[in-house]
Amino acid sequence: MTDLRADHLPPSGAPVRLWGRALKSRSLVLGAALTLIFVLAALVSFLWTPFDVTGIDIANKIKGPSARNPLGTDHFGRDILSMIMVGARVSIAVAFVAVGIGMAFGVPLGLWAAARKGSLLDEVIMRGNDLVFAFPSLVIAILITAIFGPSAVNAIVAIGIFNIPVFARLTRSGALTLWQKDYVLAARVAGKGAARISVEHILPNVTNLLIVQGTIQFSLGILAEAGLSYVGLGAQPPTPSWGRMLAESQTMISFAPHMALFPGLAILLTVLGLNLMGDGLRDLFDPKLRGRS
Amino acid sequence: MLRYTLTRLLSLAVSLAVASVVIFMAVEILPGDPATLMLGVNAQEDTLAALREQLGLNGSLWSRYLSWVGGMLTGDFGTSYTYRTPVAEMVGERLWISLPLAIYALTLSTLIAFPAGIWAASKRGSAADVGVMGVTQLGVAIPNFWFAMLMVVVFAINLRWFSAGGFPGWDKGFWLSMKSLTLPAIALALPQASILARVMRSSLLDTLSEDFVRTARAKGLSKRQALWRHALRNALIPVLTIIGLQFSFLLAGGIIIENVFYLPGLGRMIFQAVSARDLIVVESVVMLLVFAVIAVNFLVEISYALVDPRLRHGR
Amino acid sequence: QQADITIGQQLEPPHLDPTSAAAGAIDQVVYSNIFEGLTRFGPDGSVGPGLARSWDVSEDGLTYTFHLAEGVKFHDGTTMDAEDVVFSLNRARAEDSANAQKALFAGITDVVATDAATVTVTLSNPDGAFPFKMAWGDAVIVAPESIDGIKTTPIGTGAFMFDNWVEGDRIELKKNPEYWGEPAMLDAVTFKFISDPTAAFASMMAEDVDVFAAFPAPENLPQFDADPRFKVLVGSTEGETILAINNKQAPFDNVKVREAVAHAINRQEIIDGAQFGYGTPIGTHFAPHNPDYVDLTGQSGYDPEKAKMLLEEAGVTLPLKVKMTLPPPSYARRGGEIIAAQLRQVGIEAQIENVEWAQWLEGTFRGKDYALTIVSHTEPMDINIYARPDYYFQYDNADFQALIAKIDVESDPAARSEMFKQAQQVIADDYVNAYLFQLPLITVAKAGVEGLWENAPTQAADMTAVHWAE
Amino acid sequence: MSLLRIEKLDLDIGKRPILRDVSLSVDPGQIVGVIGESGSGKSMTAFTVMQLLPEGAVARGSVTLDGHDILTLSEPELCALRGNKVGMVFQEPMTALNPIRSIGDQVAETILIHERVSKTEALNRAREALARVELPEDRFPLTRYPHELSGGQRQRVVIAMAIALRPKLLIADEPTTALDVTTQAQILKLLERLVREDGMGMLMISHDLAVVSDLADEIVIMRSGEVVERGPCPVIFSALQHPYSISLLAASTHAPDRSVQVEDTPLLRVSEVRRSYRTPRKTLFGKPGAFEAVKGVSFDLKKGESLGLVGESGCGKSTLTRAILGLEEVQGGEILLAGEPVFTGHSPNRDVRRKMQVVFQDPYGSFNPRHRVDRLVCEPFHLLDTPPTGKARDRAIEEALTSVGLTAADRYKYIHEFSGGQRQRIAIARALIIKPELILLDEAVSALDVQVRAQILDLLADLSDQFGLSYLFISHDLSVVRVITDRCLVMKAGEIVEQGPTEQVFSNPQHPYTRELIAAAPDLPELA
Ligand SMILES: Nc1ncnc2c1ncn2[C@@H]1O[C@H](COP(=O)(O)OP(=O)(O)OP(=O)(O)O)[C@@H](O)[C@H]1O
Ligand SMILES: Nc1ncnc2c1ncn2[C@@H]1O[C@H](COP(=O)(O)OP(=O)(O)OP(=O)(O)O)[C@@H](O)[C@H]1O
Ligand SMILES: [Mg+2]
Ligand SMILES: [Mg+2]
Ligand code: NI
Repeated sequence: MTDLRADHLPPSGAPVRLWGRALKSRSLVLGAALTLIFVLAALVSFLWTPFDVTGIDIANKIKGPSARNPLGTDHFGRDILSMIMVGARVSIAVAFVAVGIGMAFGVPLGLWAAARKGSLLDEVIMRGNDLVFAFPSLVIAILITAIFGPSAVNAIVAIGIFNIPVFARLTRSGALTLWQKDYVLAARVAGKGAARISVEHILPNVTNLLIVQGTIQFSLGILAEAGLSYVGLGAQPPTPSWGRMLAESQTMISFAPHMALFPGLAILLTVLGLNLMGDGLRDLFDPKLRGRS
Repeated sequence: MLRYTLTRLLSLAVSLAVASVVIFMAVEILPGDPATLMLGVNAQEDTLAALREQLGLNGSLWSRYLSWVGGMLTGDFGTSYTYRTPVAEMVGERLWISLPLAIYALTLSTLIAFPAGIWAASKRGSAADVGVMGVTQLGVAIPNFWFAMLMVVVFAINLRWFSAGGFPGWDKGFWLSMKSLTLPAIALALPQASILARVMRSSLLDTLSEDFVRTARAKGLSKRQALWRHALRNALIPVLTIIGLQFSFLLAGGIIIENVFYLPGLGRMIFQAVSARDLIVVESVVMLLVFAVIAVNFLVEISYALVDPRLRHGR
Repeated sequence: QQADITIGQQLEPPHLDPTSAAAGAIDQVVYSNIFEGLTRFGPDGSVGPGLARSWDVSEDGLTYTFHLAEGVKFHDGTTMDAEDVVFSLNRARAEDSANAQKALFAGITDVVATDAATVTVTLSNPDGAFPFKMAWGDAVIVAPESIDGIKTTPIGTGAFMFDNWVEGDRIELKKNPEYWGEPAMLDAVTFKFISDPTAAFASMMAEDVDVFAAFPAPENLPQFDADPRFKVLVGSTEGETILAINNKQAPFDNVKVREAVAHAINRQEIIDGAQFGYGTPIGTHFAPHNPDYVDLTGQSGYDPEKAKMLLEEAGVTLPLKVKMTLPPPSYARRGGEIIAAQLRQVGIEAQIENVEWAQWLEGTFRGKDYALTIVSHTEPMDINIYARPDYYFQYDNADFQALIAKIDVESDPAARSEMFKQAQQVIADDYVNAYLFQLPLITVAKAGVEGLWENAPTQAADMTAVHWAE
Repeated sequence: MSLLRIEKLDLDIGKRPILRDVSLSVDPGQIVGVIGESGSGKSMTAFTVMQLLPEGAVARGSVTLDGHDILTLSEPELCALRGNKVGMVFQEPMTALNPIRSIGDQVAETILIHERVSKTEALNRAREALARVELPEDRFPLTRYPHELSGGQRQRVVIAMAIALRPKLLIADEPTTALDVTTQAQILKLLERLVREDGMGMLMISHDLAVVSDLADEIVIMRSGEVVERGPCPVIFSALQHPYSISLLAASTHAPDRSVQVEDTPLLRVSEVRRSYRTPRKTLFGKPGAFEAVKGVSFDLKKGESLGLVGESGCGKSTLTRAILGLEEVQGGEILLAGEPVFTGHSPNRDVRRKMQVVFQDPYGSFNPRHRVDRLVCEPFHLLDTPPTGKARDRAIEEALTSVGLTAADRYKYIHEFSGGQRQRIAIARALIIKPELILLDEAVSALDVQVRAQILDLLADLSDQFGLSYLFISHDLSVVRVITDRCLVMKAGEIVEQGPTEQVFSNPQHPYTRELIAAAPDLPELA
């Protein structure tokens, strides 16, 4: 007879309390706010930007922040604020789709492996994951873009591939503990098959894990996209991208630091926001881990 | 232990075999002809054909794969198309920069992360904890190449404490070489240290809340003693995993940083080899890196067994 | 007195044999430092005596007799004589030769060592430019004894000898004490390879290198100019930077459309935006510093209205979407963005595709799968490429081809000059490509370095006369 | 003077009051038993004495141990006390030991912390301590690691650590809760022996009245942070004052009324069932081994009968349950329900499955936390070819919920809004909804407090009367099996060693193992 009352997972079906707690979490609120700013900037950029980001205005090149251009202009006289807004679009889209790819392939694989734990299939899936992990990601990204040409789409693929094992592992380990649960046994007693159980019982209960990891992968995706763009393998001009803005500003950093400062800060703050949000969400979903990581 | 090791070794071999096929195929479909690149725009068709023959680019897929793999097994990694020197030699030279850099960065990150993580965990919830965690949040979020750029501006261009990049060579003196690796190592170590500190802290908090720590406290150990004697070693497993991952990442992942500091390391060699279509170099070096990662993971797993007696006796 | 120097350059040579690869980085290191040819380029682009102290041309222009310098030794101690010249030229023109500029030797029918110090070359056609051709890095004299190791340990006759190569980082040369001519003024030269423009700037600023040849970031020049520690040398190169047009691809097969492109482009804006003001506008494929140069920039002046009109006349439906491939150098990447913006003003949507050199060579240059591309043609006197209909811009004009054929066999300087001018006019009239600017050679050096080449008639960093000021 | 005296102890964690006005005392050589339901503050009382409280805990009042006022001592002084003057044994032996240090090391550490002795000397004394807890060195060398020991043996190591320095007070917080009855009996005997030998005082915490009453000289009953009753044992049982203690005692001995007619037709027939698991290969290329968890088990369960199955942890009870439910294929034998096999070919037989349902032990893990009660309860409908929909479904849900004593409105709630007992009711409702003939109860009441347990037992008795249900009642708790079953099977290491009518098995056990089991089970004192 054991005491099972202590510290049980909080019920996920209490939306009101969840919101209440969410608003109290400092890192969650701060993180969500930062993320929101950039998401909003990206959304607004579809409708309006202070200046046309493809419009080149050499006469106005490399101007520091001013009333006209709050964040200054770049070496082609483009407005940096506008570019950061449109760049947010690219960064967020690339990271988002890459996470989507990771989840779309990783989650089913993880569920499948967990449902057949110990089988050859499980072994193959997990070893396959290890193998993907073993490849140096940036090198593979370089190869992919060398084969298919640099573009935002290929950056997505390159980043997405490395998200697959992350989600597959997470899902599998989460699912494995869930498969031990009595309610899964109950579902089996009710004659439900592995596929059905995976969808009905396992998947909904790993979503918290997935959301938390998703935010973290999202932030890593933004960093990765910036890195790829920085070496010229990301979105192609004239589409602005934060990483490329940094690369282009690099030679000018000593006399036009604003060109490097603002895109760098944009990356930093977005990633920071997402990480804080991820931490906050983890605490929210799993109070046992509060303040752990 | 032996069984454990053998099983791991077997799956290691299978992984490597699969990896070799994947790499070979990927490199095969790389567009761009090395011969054209070497001879430039005015080259004539017959000259190109002669060069291709020389480079051994004309054999069948299968025979080229076999000779590549066969060569590697006997320690022959082929000859670079562009440099015309054995790949093994080139790798050897580059490794003398990449490896020390990786070790340097890893040492730095460990030296920063361990105390920070342990301190934060032991002062959980205090201002120190919040402060350390805040800094690591920043460290994780900062793009390391941007950080590197800022460091170059400050320390190399303005203060002139360090050179802006490049590598003098070990023969020019150990300290001089270490000095030139310092900024790159810091740039690489910062995000890694942040991640490691966070993992260290959370893993330590996990073990600190384990029953056996309470048992230790009931024996009369102070908090510090319980942490050092009981929690720390148990907390090490996830930390080891991360260190393993980081090491393999650092070995190849410094590409961008190597570019910023123009260090002739392995990462930059691949980068250049890809753009020069030096296929054999790309293949062999990527394979080598994959091998390194798998081998490091293997060592990490073996070291788990050293830390944790439960693994020593076979699972 | 400092007697060594460190030179930064962007590209590292793949190997050190200038006679079997196109890489300019090889010449940059070895040309006239390690290897010498029969003739050589001077700093102003003129062709002067090299290992051949003088030469005679027969009446019919078909036979060249070169008189070699005496007492020349290779760095390994073997003597350089007529046999080595025969070997070198025959090797370059052989069936299985891997020489990247094999065309230079195409006119040779025979090479004979008349005696130890005399070589007679027989040509199939008279060729006034033969001494010029022999000045190229691809035509340097090598020895059969050391040919096997040439790629890693080059053995030449120059004022410097190869010392050490740390791959990926640097190549070191040292003074050749037994040099046959005027000895080098430095004891050692280190070429350091710094591909990244930022790193180039930083290394200069941190004084890690003394000279940076072909400095890649013109945006930083004002800072060097303002800094008394440094000086900036702006010279000219043979690099005509052009927006190449695929003349066979519709609608660019219509000269009106090409003319429209030419008028849509604002050269000054490109020079300001991509080159930070460094570069001379050109209106045809010819180097402005050449005495035969004709300034035709007015013919393709910036006039977007005219461009629009021409497009309308040509019946092009706008917006016109075309592919523009851009190789890695910053003049192409930056210039491409500006040109794309300018073309957009007249209704042409140029879709940028950034490619590496390998892809550019395969897809654009050989595959001709492009509409527009930007590249700098750095070979000297290369207007003759317009006579090759299979060349990547696929310009096929029989009259022009005939004209070039005539130039090739003409040895009267005045007549040649006249014909060159004519050729420039033809391609400008046909708007084969849009001509942008002549690529400048920007050298940044410590204030005390003297004797550097200001211009680059060929890719070279001739260090023989370089020294530190007293 | 008493060894430990707790007076007017109040404890808050954060802002939450945990203990209120707790007073108790332990004299040298005395065993004081503390009992109470889960969450009543037993452990917190113990931790207050050790000063190992969770962060944010504030204690007021006084706690005097051997003349020291614990609440005013500094941390170093407390460290000097812990393990030296007072030792503690915990509930969960599986996690109480550091998995990566050898047992000798861990026991020796207690000595090294408090006394300036050499490592060898400490190890010698650790060897002695381990011998005292009946882990002689020849069979249990000091270099063993915890994972190489069973639960009972680990608990002995923990005890060795606690008594290595012969402390004056030993605190044992549910030291046997996680152990089998037979092991429990051994550990309790060991503790008693050590206390008597050393003249230690012992604070013995348990939620099981029977365990404490066997052992304790004095008993303290707690409820929601307060001491409700205190007195010498066993006198106290006959003079209980507080209504809570009275109901607690009543619940512990509660036997539900059952009046079901057992028919003579066998409902479930298990014959010669074998179930083996594959074990990992011993060598890399060797054959995988096999472990027989169930070795040829045969029995019948009659219609309307409540059949008990008792046995120690790991003897194969759950494995057998899964086999009966048709969740896993068996390697031999046959399982027939109402004459039909649960397995036809290699797939489970849906027709047969419909006739039986199951209730599991853990009321918290048995439900998907994301579903509402109605959806949870309906899950077995999946077995029906034409599950009821709309109104019929609603009616079925309501019926099931009301028959287990919940209300129809509860169907809209989520599972976290229910207590453990209520959850177990919902689990029963889920089992009932497709009107099965047989319900398997795998430790269905083991996780519940006594009073809740009594209610659930009543409910089960009620339902079998009402619906003519048959039960296969699996438990390691003999007292529960005794009151709810008609017939009983005793299982050991995958085999049924004894079966017969429950009363007969209990009063006149035949097999030595059964006898051992019954002897080990703690009893409440016979009350006047
Ligand atoms: N770390 C903690 N933080 C806050 N409250 C706690 C903590 N640990 C226990 N509690 C609360 O203190 C109260 C008393 O808990 P305690 O562990 O003493 O109960 P118990 O009587 O030992 O129960 P059990 O029989 O289940 O072990 C409970 O209400 C519990 O929720
Ligand atoms: N999936 C499995 N693989 C291998 N062995 C198993 C597996 N499941 C159970 N066993 C072993 O079979 C034996 C019987 O296990 P089972 O769970 O049936 O015991 P139990 O009597 O229900 O015990 P408890 O009272 O602890 O629940 C145990 O020794 C256990 O270790
Ligand atoms: Mg307790
Ligand atoms: Mg069980
Ligand atoms: Ni040219």
